[in-house]
Amino acid sequence: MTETDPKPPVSEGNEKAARGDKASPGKYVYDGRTPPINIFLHWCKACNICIAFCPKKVLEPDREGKPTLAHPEKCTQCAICWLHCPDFAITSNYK
Amino acid sequence: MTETDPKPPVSEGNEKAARGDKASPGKYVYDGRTPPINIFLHWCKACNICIAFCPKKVLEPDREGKPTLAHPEKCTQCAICWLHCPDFAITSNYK
Amino acid sequence: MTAANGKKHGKKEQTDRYEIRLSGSGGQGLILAGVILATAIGVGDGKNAVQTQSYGPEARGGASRADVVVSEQEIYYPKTMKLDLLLALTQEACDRYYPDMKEGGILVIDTSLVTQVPTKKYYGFPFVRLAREEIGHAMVANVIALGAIAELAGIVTKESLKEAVLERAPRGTEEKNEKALELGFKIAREAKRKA
Amino acid sequence: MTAANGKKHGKKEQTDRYEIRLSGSGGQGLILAGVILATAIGVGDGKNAVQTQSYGPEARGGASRADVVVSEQEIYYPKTMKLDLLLALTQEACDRYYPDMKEGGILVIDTSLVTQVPTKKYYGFPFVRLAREEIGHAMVANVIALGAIAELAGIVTKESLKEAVLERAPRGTEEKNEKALELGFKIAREAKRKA
Amino acid sequence: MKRSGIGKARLLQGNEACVRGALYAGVEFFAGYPITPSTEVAEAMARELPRNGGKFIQMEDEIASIAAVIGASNAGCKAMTATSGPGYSLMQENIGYAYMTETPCVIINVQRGGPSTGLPTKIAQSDTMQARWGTHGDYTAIAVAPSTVKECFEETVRAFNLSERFRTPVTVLSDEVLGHMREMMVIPEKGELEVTERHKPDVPHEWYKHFEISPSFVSPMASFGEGYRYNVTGLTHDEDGFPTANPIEIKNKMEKLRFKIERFADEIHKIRMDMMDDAHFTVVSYGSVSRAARQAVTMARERRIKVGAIQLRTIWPFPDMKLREMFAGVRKVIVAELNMGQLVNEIKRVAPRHTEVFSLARYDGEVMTPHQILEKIREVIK
Amino acid sequence: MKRSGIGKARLLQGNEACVRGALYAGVEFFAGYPITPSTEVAEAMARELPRNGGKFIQMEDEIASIAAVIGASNAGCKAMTATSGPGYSLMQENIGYAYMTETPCVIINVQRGGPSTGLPTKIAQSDTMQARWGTHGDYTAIAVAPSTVKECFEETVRAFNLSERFRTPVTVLSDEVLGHMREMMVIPEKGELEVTERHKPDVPHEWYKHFEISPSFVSPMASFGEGYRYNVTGLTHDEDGFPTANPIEIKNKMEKLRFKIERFADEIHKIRMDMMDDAHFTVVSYGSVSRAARQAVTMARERRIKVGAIQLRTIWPFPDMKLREMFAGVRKVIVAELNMGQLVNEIKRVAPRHTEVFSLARYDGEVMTPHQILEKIREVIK
Amino acid sequence: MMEKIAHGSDVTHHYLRPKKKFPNVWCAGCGNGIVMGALIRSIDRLDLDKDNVAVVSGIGCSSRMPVYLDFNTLHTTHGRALAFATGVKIAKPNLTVIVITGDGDALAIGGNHFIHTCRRNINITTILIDNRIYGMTGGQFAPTTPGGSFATTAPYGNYEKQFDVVKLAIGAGASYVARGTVYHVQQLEKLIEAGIKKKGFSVVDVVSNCHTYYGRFNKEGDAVEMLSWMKKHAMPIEAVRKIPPEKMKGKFVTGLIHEHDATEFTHEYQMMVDRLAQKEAEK
Amino acid sequence: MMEKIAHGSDVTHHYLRPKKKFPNVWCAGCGNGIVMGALIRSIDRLDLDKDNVAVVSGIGCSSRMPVYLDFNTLHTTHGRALAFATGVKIAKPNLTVIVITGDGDALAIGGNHFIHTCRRNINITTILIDNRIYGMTGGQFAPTTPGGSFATTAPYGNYEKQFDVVKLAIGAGASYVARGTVYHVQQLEKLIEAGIKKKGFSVVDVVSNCHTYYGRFNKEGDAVEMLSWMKKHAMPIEAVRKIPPEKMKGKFVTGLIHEHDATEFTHEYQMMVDRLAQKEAEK
Ligand SMILES: Cc1ncc(C[n+]2csc(CCOP(=O)(O)OP(=O)(O)O)c2C)c(N)n1
Ligand SMILES: Cc1ncc(C[n+]2csc(CCOP(=O)(O)OP(=O)(O)O)c2C)c(N)n1
Ligand code: SF4
Ligand code: SF4
Ligand code: SF4
Ligand code: SF4
Ligand code: SF4
Ligand code: SF4
Ligand SMILES: [Mg+2]
Ligand SMILES: [Mg+2]
Repeated sequence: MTETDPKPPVSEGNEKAARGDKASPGKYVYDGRTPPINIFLHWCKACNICIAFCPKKVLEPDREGKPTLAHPEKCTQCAICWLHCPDFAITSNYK
Repeated sequence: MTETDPKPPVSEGNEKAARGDKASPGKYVYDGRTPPINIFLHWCKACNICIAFCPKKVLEPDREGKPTLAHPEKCTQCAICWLHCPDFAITSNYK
Repeated sequence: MTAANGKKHGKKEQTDRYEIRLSGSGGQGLILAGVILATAIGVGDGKNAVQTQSYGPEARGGASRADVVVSEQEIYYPKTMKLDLLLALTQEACDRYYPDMKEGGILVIDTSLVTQVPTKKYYGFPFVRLAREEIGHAMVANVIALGAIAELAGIVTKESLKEAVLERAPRGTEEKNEKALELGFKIAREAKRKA
Repeated sequence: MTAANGKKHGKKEQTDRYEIRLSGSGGQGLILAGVILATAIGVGDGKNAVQTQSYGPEARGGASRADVVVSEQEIYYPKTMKLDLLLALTQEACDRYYPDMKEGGILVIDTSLVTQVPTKKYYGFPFVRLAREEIGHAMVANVIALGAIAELAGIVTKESLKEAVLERAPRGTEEKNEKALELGFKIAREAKRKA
Repeated sequence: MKRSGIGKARLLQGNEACVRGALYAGVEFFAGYPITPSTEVAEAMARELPRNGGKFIQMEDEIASIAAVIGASNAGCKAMTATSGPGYSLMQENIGYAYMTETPCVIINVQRGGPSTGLPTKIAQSDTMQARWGTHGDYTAIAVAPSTVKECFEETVRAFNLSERFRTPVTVLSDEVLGHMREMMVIPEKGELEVTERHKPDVPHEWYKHFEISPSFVSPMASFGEGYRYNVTGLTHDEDGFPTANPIEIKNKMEKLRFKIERFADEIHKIRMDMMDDAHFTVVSYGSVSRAARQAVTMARERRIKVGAIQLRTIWPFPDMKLREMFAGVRKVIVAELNMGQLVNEIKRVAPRHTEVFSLARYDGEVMTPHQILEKIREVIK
Repeated sequence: MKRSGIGKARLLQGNEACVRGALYAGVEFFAGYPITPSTEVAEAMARELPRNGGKFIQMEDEIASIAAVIGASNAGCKAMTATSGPGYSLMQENIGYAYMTETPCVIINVQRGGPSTGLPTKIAQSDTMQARWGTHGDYTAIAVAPSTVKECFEETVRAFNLSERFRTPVTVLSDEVLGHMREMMVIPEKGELEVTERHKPDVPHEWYKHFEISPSFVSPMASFGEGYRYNVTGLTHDEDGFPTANPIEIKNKMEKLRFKIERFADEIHKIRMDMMDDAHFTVVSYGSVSRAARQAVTMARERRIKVGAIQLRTIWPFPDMKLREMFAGVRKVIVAELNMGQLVNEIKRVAPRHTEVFSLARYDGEVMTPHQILEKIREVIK
Repeated sequence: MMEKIAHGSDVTHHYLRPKKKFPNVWCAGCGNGIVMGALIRSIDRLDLDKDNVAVVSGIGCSSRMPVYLDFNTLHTTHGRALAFATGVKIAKPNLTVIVITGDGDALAIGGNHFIHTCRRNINITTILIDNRIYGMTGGQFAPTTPGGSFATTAPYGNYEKQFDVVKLAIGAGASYVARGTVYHVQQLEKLIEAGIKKKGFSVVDVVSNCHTYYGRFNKEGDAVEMLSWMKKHAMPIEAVRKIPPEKMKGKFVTGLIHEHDATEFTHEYQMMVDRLAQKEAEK
Repeated sequence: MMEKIAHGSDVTHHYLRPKKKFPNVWCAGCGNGIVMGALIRSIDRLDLDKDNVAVVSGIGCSSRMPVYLDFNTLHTTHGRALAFATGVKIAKPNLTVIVITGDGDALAIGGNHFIHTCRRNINITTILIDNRIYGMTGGQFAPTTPGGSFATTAPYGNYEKQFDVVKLAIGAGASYVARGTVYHVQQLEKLIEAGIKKKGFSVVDVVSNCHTYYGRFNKEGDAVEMLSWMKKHAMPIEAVRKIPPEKMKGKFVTGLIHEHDATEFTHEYQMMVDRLAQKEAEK
């Protein structure tokens, strides 16, 4: 537990970068209106995974522990939240 | 099948030698009367193993294929015959 | 072979049968409450008590339910038939189980969670709020409820219930549990007086 | 539902039922002989034939036995009841199965292996010796025996038997097998004449 | 699939005849694990299937065998296995899965003496009740029992037909003597016997319900890879195949499993009667005992005893009504079985009041002889 | 072995009561594999046995569990396992081995809905017939069925006693509701209930026959490591335990398996009657349904219906004679079961002519209610 | 395609059952859902026709997965998924057969089918969700539960030894053996994808969290804590190969650990059939 | 002692059943009898009390052995010997428990118990008579039957892959894995002896001959020819370690191939019980 994070080659940072895609589509910038991600509260079970692992602290829990978009502007579309959501409750709006 | 016999360290030659027993009890010599080994014909199934593997060709098959002591004088009490008999049909007389 | 024919035929049996349901959602400690109640009645007061509960996906998900049947006599049918008392800690539980009540049965609800009560005759207490605010420990709402039920139904002695609660209380929480139970007795006593 | 009630009741059925046992020791090819015989009767002559045999440790060890039941009609009971013909290639087989014979049944033995015959009425042939000496192939003793049986029992046509033998003969041994069969016919014919 | 050796009289072993029957019925998949006295079925399948466009696999055990069979059946194959007592016991859990998932498959049980390892090379008919009650839970079983090599062929064909028609596992109860016996039979020409094909859905896949409750209770069955993408589960499920805890859906499912068979029991029953027209006494039997019974009855008729023989070719569902009718004029019934008395209990249950039921049970690993039955007939009619 | 918690009233789950009963009876070995709704038995055993000088092991599956239990029993331990439908099906082959080798052991089957995976958390009584006929071959089974938590305790003790006395596996048929229900019971003091110990041989080892055919048919049983060095095999064997193919020895063995139990059936039967003295109608039931039946009968008596209740605490061997006697004055019998009608067939078989038998079957995963039974009573008496 | 995968929404709707039974039965935060996501994305990347994919499972929390997936799905009996799947694959070799199983399902009751399927090298991809416990039945120890851990049937600490799934699979002859975690989802996706592509038997051992039982009994916390533990202690095989063994203490290897080439079972069968046909033709 | 072993006669009479059922059921020349001889001599060398030895087997020709042996003998159901033996051993840890099994019994139907017993490292010695066929049922292929070989269920040549027993046992965690042959009887005797001595699970894989089926179907001749083949192709591990791998072509390794130290199962259980007792005493 004391050893350092071995930094696995995937699953962190921008997904496309992790895949080594050649064409880099440029950084995502929040347009101030469209939320970067959608959260289907009905499917969400408030497990806290998305909130805990969002590297930019975009998400914060509501009273029931479900994620709310507290800082949409910080989102980088890194995909960590939706790839880890066990309940398919997050999708991205970045087209 | 064409390669040479790897000579496993045991199971061939005099058993005691194979075990590396320090006290060598000297060579067995047939006294001309007591047969070196006993064959219980009733248990013998004529599988031919003892006959085929006796290094001294002491044994020969009878009409039914069961071993007879054709050359008792050649026996060295090497134990191969009785150790391999699947039917416990051979015991040694060498005390 | 055993013949249990001793009892007179036709005799009305189990007129003292009393059926309780504790209902709400998982995590509210209702199964434990049911076990405590049954223990108090059975081990403490020496009556018969049977506790049953719902298993299955239902149990893993949201809803939770514990039933207790009490009687001086042998309890034949172990499940509830018509409830003498229903404790409902969620709206869903209240809606679902209210029809299972006997006429004249006692309905006890948590006023902070059950907002639409299907009858006017009921006892309402804010168990969860009380637990948080008065005892400082949200987890003892079930114990406050137990205290209230004991007072209202009168099928268990307070001593036995206290003993049973304390036996099950995690170490270090004994005092809070005792306080919660007393609070339950008190609020119900007051409510009864008012009623 | 099928009703096989067509046949008249009380009619004596299977008066033509004929039961044969080929017995001896494992390795004498008796099961194969049984199969050949049944095939000849069934496929060749178009009668009904059932072949059964002994399984189990008995079968793996020394003894070997094949039974054939023959009839023009449906064969109800497939096992033998009372043998019409017994072929015994070992003393043990002869001792064991002689009591299963019908009165007046035909006993056929190998004279070189069966030395104590329990009756005076029997046909004896040195099958194994004949096979070795006349045909030059010890393995065809069973075929010589089949030939003899065919001649003695008259329940199979020679043509069918020949065909069945040749069908089963390993490639290259057809001639020897045919010779063996003919030898069987011949020795039995002679014996019958003498008897 | 190519088929070989049709239409010619040949000497066949009972076990081989099952294989021929299966090929005739269109078997495409066999998975099994060797066990005496059923092994010849697997061995013949290993020879025949690869030459006939089918698949043979020897699995690691009987549990895996029946599992693979059920898997293959869901993938669209007519599929079967063969085994004997110990293997049949091991298969029970997954046979239950086949009942629940309504998966057609055929299991040939070549019976030997039990319980346990028992008597591997000796005859018995002691898995009769197990064929009805062997796995846990409720269901309705189909089991058929041949008595001749020809019937081995026919009953295997019938087992496939019933299995495909009712979407249910079917057991063929053979036995050691029958399995190993060689007898003449002519393999029927194509078309001579009915061959039932699986009833396929004709609705678009969005409408398809794999476990639809139709009037006949038997629903059409799509296969994997045919575009229907249904779910199959051993949990009690709704018509779509999704697990349910709803009492009404549960009840519907259970009744479907039962009535899809019971409603058509008449068409499943198959009974052979010999000399029953005027019989006051009858010998009821099944499997290879029926042959001894026929012989015994013939012998008794020679002695002017009015006895007939009833052979049950369908054991399960049990022909309650049919037998009750047949017993109308029958005073005494002997039930001859190679076990300690199994089916006799069913007959006692269904026999009308005027009919006395006697058990003739043999359980020493030997066959039932005509004389033994004859003796019992004489004893009983006294 | 140390025993804890005796003599004090306590609230126990049915599954826990089985464990307490087993400890009371002297259980020394448990092997099992978790399965709903029996898992609490294994869990309590895992807690209790290591503290009470016993051995607990969780095996890789149910087949291995019953195998280990039989192994331990032959090594001298009172041994048991617990499971539910799918596991019970898997155990069948080795349960047959226990019958054949006359190895005492106890199997608790906490029933759930079937067939197959079915309804893991819902009640059923649908393994009733399987407990009699689940494994291949012939044998005589013992199965008992409690209806209360106290009876869970008592029937487990009795199962051990019967098992040790008759050298045979015994099944306790519990169910999901009973297993999970909590109820008051006082654990009896030592000596209050009879505890049967294994009958050990007292002859020198050369004289010892592990499968001796004695007058009672039950032979004394030595254990591994006690100097007797006997052979145990699932092949049909002679008195010494060596495989046999001799028809007489086979017959003797088979009859031993049967008569060692049937001859003492009277002592195995256990039936509770409520309000049967003057009853013209009766409700026969077992397991937790009996509680609803008693309630219903009480309710019917209030309506002056002369109905009584019969609870079978012994299911197998089936109490043919006893029931026939009890039915002497009974015109109509309702058999209430949580299955599609299993034991009702047995009752039909044994019911005297004047007694009509009706089935009240429920199979939707829910309990049988007193009202449902009451309704059936009213329907039937019309 | 990449876009679609990255965004997930349409993938979800395409591969989950039309009558979606969501929220699913699993506990909040259970890794099973994460694996399901990785699976559908890998299938999507491979562009497989849904009609030609069969997903087979046994019994367990993990084995509930097929119910949600819009393929040909077979939810079988406990431990037997691989045997059923073998039947499916042999019957229709053109189907892509994927088995979802748990550590109890595959390695306890199903151990025999596991090793035999490895041995046969039949083209089935097995995703073994390894949460080191029997989740479905409420937390009994599994053959993978670490020694000393607590479980309802190991109330005094587990005294049994464990299988190393990877070693076992290799020992039994599997031709593709990989390990992933539910934290490292994208690695997992790729391991599954490569497993499906592999012509032969492939095992992807997925370290997952059952915080409800294993986590709770062993004070390993909730889903987040357990995923964090994976993040910390997983070591990709490429890295492992470069460091001295003592640095591996407390870590576990992930990635494609073993691969070899061997003829596939259904292919061998077909070759046998072809040889036979040729022989008959020659006659 | 050495003398006695060498001469065999009194050993035979001491360890075979008083009511000897000889000649035994096996075919003339079957290796099972040779293994039985090696077993009793190794037990004799260890000077074990017959009353404290339990021999457990499954079903198969090989598994018939216990019937002849004057110990506590348990001839169980097919494939389950190790599970029964586990019960015996745990119930009475002081018994020396030996399991006799065949390649079908242990590795086909019994594979799961085999790997789990390896994993648990329970002190049982398993003698696996590996004749590469199902002998008892008349010659169907086993999971050890070489590819291309013929068997009644492989009439066109076996297209399945094989287990390497040694690799499988090691992969599953066995702490002692050896291989002998029925030709090299004295090596076998020693391997069995050391296996019994080992505190933990030990497997002795014995290459044996079923000339009746395997030999006949595959033109490998009678017992003598098959034993000669073993003589030629066995290579002791000590020698193997010295030669380059290519020299191993066509050969197979014999001797003690793997051994490691690990706590034994019944010992671990007892430690758990002792810890518990201590805790209760401390209260
Ligand atoms: C034959 C049988 N035995 C036991 C069970 C009970 N059972 C269901 S799931 C399970 C264990 C599941 O463990 P695992 O495969 O690891 O799945 P998880 O729930 O942990 O995902 C058990 C023992 C069963 N359904 N069937
Ligand atoms: C449950 C079950 N399935 C199958 C059999 C049939 N059977 C008996 S022994 C055997 C194979 C034995 O092979 P192996 O263990 O290698 O022993 P061998 O005879 O070769 O020594 C089989 C399949 C059985 N007795 N029980
Ligand atoms: S996409 Fe990445 S940055 Fe944006 S909310 Fe999700 S986890 Fe946070
Ligand atoms: S990961 Fe999914 S289920 Fe968990 S809190 Fe976030 S949105 Fe909800
Ligand atoms: S002891 Fe050796 S030399 Fe003597 S007969 Fe036997 S094998 Fe031949
Ligand atoms: S080895 Fe034994 S059985 Fe074989 S021939 Fe020699 S004495 Fe006879
Ligand atoms: S019990 Fe464990 S494995 Fe099952 S759903 Fe919950 S967290 Fe997942
Ligand atoms: S069949 Fe094979 S294994 Fe069996 S006894 Fe004969 S030679 Fe030995
Ligand atoms: Mg798990
Ligand atoms: Mg073998």
